[in-house]
Amino acid sequence: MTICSRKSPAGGIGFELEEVTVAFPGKAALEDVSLTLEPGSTVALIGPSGAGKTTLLRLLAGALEPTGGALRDMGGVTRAQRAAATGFIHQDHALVPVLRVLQNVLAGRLGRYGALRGLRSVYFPSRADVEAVHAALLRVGIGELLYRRTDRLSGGEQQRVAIARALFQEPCLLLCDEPVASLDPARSRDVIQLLIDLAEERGATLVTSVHDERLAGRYFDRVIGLREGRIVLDSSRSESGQHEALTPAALEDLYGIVRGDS
Amino acid sequence: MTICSRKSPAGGIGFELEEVTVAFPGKAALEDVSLTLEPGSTVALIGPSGAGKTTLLRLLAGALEPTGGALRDMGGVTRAQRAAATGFIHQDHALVPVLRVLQNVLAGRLGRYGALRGLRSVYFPSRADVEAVHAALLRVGIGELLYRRTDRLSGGEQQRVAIARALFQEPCLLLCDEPVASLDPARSRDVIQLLIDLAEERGATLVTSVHDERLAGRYFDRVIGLREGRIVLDSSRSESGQHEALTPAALEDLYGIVRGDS
Amino acid sequence: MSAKDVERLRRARERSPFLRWTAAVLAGTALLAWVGGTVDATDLFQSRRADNLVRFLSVDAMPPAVRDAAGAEKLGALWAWARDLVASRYLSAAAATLAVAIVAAILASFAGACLAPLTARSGPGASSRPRRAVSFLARLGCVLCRAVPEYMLAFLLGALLPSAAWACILALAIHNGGILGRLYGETLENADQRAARAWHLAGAGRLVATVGALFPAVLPRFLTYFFYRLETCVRESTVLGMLGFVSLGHWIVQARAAGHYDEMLLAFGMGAIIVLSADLASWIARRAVRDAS
Amino acid sequence: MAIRSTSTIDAGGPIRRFPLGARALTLALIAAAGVVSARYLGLDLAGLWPRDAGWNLGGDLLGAAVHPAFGYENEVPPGTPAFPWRILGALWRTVLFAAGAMSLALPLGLLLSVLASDRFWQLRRRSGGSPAARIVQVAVRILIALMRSLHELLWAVLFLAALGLNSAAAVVSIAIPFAGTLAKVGSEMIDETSKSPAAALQDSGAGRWAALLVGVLPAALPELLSYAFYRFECAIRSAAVLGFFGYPTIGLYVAQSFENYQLREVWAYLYALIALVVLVEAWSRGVRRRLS
Amino acid sequence: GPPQSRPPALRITALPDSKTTELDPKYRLVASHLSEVLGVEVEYVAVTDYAASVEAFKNGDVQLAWFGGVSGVQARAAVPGARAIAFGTIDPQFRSYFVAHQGAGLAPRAEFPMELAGKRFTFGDAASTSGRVMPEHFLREITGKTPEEFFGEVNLNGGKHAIVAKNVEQGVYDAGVLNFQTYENMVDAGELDPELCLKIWETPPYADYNWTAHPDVDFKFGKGFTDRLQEALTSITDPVLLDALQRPDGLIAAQNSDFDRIEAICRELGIIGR
Ligand SMILES: Nc1ncnc2c1ncn2[C@@H]1O[C@H](COP(=O)(O)OP(=O)(O)OP(=O)(O)O)[C@@H](O)[C@H]1O
Ligand SMILES: Nc1ncnc2c1ncn2[C@@H]1O[C@H](COP(=O)(O)OP(=O)(O)OP(=O)(O)O)[C@@H](O)[C@H]1O
Ligand SMILES: [Mg+2]
Ligand SMILES: [Mg+2]
Ligand SMILES: O=P([O-])([O-])[O-]
Repeated sequence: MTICSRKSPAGGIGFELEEVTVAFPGKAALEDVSLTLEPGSTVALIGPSGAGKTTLLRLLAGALEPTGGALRDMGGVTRAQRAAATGFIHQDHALVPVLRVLQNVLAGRLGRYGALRGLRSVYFPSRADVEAVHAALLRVGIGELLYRRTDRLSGGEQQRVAIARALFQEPCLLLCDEPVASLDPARSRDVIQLLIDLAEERGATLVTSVHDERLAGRYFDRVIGLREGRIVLDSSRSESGQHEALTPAALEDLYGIVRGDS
Repeated sequence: MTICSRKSPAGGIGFELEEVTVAFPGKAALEDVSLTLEPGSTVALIGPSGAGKTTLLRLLAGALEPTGGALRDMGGVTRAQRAAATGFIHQDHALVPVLRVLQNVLAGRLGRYGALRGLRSVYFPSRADVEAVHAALLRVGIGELLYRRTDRLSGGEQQRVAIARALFQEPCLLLCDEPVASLDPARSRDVIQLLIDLAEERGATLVTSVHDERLAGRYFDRVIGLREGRIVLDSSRSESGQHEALTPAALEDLYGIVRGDS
Repeated sequence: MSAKDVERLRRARERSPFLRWTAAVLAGTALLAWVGGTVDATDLFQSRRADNLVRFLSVDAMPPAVRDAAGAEKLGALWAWARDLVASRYLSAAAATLAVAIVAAILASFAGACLAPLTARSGPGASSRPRRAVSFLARLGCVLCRAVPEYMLAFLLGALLPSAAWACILALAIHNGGILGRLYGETLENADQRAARAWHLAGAGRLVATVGALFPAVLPRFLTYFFYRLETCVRESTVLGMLGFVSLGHWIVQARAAGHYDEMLLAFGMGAIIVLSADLASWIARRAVRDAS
Repeated sequence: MAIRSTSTIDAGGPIRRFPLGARALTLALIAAAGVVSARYLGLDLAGLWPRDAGWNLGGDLLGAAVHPAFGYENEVPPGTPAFPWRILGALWRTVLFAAGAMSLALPLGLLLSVLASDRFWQLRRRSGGSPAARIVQVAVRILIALMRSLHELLWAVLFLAALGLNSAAAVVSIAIPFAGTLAKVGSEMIDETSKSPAAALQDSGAGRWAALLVGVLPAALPELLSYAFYRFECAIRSAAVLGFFGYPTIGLYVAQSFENYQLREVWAYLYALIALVVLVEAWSRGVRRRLS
Repeated sequence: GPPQSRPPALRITALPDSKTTELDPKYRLVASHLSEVLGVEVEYVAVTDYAASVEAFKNGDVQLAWFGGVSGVQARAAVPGARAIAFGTIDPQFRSYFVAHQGAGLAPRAEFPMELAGKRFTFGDAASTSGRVMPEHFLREITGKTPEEFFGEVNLNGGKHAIVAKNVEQGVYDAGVLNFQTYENMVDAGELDPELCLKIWETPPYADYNWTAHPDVDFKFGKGFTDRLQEALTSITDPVLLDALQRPDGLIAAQNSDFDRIEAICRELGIIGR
């Protein structure tokens, strides 16, 4: 059953970008990006460091406004509805350091409730909520850390708390900024698989930046390559289930490695 | 020419750990770790998240004291000499956010100078120092960020500033905590190669935690696997240049993936 | 199954009885203050108090010239009254008050910045034994300096020194030096230590690591505290009117003694203007520093 | 072997901007203000040398400091509590005045610090830049500044003249500037917390108040509470000084003994006050350690 | 507690012109005597400075107060219907002493010592009759100058009379002025060395201290209570009580018009009736 269908209030979130530019003082992080993201698709963003992946994700999350061009989201939901249905796993995790893991995960559902109910749900959670949080933590392998202070965790543990928060939120648009950077390969694969399963189960749209193009090609329907703020690669899974456009030459070009020069 | 030879003042830094334990309140991050690290060797630490990699690196850096067991460093240098010769690339980069990239890199050499000269070298650098910093930044591919404010950089750019700082420091012991977590695979390989070259060129000891066991096996003399604070894998490069102990079964055991467990 | 696990984890969670007791003791003390008879809040709500307030505002605080002026001229009379007082007395008194506060705050800040790396217990290399002893002594010094209220210090120093201005400055500088030593030290302690530790681990001396990696990061906070103490010094030099040097405090005492509450309030207002200006300066300075590279 | 860099700069070129500009300028301006002030006051170092008569008093004071009183120096009227009890009673009342003041200042200061912070108004996204929001914020900041602009003793003087003798007014006169200071420092602490947690909550639809109370305040709270605890220590000192105005805190007895030239009693009271402050300081450290 | 639960108490205060620790037991004694004679509860309220005593009277916190000349005038000007009811036999002829430190090179004399000009000088409390207002009045009358003009560096708020005496004795100031009675009491008690703190000039006499009653007392305790108060005060003969009142020779009835001259001086100096 796909929960995030076009008929659901916040369901089926997709985007149309038309020549979108995001310029910071002295630096254009995205330039003339045109792109259509179908609701329910799973998309990987790859590209060298500084290419604009984080910037694109923040744009989709509504955390940034384009400085040029047009961004439209498909589906007639309000901004608030969309936000409540958007899960964002940030590159720096964006956790509240002094709170317990439990509270940080519970905070994922704040968008659904009004202020009072939301606060109650974070600071005086129901037994059912605590168990749901525990379940989300178990899925990313850190069930034991439920009551630990978040700033005492290792890098990878913090990253998984951020992922658990997004799982707990049950979003229809899931944006992940290098969600597995601090994880070992086996756990990385599992987490990516988890995100894909979640998206498919719910019919959610998933956009993830990853550094490992093999992970991208193996798990995602669509792989978009960014370089210096521009799209230089856009590959969809073919009938055979392969990403034929992800050739070594294309990747060489994307990452722009020219050995030996300075 | 190996600069960091046993004869040089801070050269040839190695360690002997004897049943070392590091316990935090409620959690032992390292337990009964016994290990000899030869001066001049290149060592990769691998293992699942929370295994104790960061803790071991901090121990070697002298940032933590063992709560049990004994840690000896080989070579008769003073603590200050050793510190000046130790470069540490932190998992969270440990940069001063409000300073420029230039200053953050210059800080790498503070250990060599007295107080006044050190401060002068950071805030009023000589032309030669600025050029050396620029060269270090060029080696990691971010030469043009020389005068940017560090907190305005992308994740990968910040990571490379931290690496450049360690390069600029010209250390004899180089400790790197997931130095390529925020980098794409191509850049990751290059950075690891850079670190290896640097270590070999100078005769420095290199200890690096990495998540990608293929990177570890390909570039490092020795690969140590940690799990739940204990060493479960210790592989040295064989005559043939291969890590024969890094079998799929050993890795499976190390990362200990059992889906659905807690 | 999960419920059991959750319950086990909940039982094992880190908790601090110390903090709970602190909260309980403080709440209990505050409650006792209000209901125990030491502080009588009900008396504040007698009708007599309201009458007094009305009288104070309409009679005591009303400059005679304004009271006597006809409707439209009241504003002009108020302006003339204030201008004359400010020009003849309060402007120079305010300048003296500000000058005392500035000198005192600078001396205090200098002392505090020197003490801070000593008092901070978590700076690079802080765990060594001699370092802990130094830290303890520095803290003790700070506590002694600031435990005696500046009002009492000024009282004592005023009897010792020939220069009332110096007595005032020293009293403020000693007291505030103790406070800044602690606040600066605490800022260093709470500051993100990673960068400084990284420098120190890279071999930089403690001083260099502190000054180089920590001070730039904490400078805005240091400036916050400096200006906050400057303000405090202005406020305090305003009340130190008993030393016989012509500050705003002097005129406040004179006006109150003569029952000229209108003049007293004007002097209060002058003091408030200086404090507000210090606030503005603080805001500008911190913005400049924070936005600077 | 290196990674391609997209552009190069003239590495040997001059550093275009003085890296310390605004900092150096600010510090230089402060130093200049100090020099001008010292000139204006005509300060010279000779003024730091005690006058002849000062040496006598100074000697007496130091002598008394070494031998603080353990009982009353002179005969006291019958019914006066024993000296240690008087000290303890005075300290206890000092603490009560301070606790009463903080119980008003803390909630008020917390509320005002939120309303004065940039971070709170940024949480409103759309209306954050609206003139109405700006007006409220500026009004709150002015209110805070006004509360702080008068010393607690001056508030006490004002209440004494305008309302009359009343212990609650004395407590309120400490609470007003303290709430102002808490609000000011608190708003700065709130503004210095990391932006990303609250931003992340809002990205996922959390409202302004929820983002504030879950994403912002918890991060600022440990530092804020440890600062508030330090202010409690300051409130104790202020309550002590209120004794100079006749309230039954320890300052009253310091003033009386000084007036009677019973310097050894003065020191006994001062040492008691110092001991109290040191105790609160140790307590405060414990609190801070556990909060951070 | 709530005010209505207790019968009304007569609250009295006294100008803190000398050591508060000494005033406290004395006025408690006075309070208990008045309570006995008048049959109402009498409570002594301590205040710490002159202005505070006037404020307490104005704000209705006390109904009967022992004021100085000036503070009495201020209090009665602020509270219409307030009455001066008693003063000591010496109070109509009160004086101030100008005193100088031994080393200041000043000698006693009959006329105003003009060589005080430029000396470091301290007055008493800014609202004191004998420590500030009358000396300043005479100074202005004789020299035609304000204190600042005449002395240069001058402490206009030197505190209680005893502190002025001590400061001059120790040489913190070259000279000062205080209540003659305090000076003589301190010398008699051996608390002040008249050689070190030399009396150099005595002002002409003027009316000073007085007991002043608030008009509230007649409302609170019944018509004619003010007169009963006056009677109770002037009929005291017990030497212990008179000593507590600091008027060993006894109290006599007073009325507002006894202070007409000082009221005129206050008016002239802008202290009242601005
Ligand atoms: N200050 C601390 N207090 C309590 N527990 C801690 C503290 N620091 C680390 N730990 C715990 O110790 C364990 C080891 O941490 P460490 O940071 O060494 O892991 P790691 O191998 O670096 O993991 P990662 O790959 O996720 O960074 C973790 O479970 C962590 O939660
Ligand atoms: N606030 C800012 N001000 C100025 N420049 C910025 C700012 N944020 C990002 N940039 C610049 O924009 C570019 C793109 O940044 P972005 O964070 O999107 O890169 P990224 O693809 O996520 O890189 P990484 O993989 O290293 O995280 C970078 O060069 C960065 O320096
Ligand atoms: Mg990024
Ligand atoms: Mg780690
Ligand atoms: O009692 P005095 O007003 O004369 O000081």
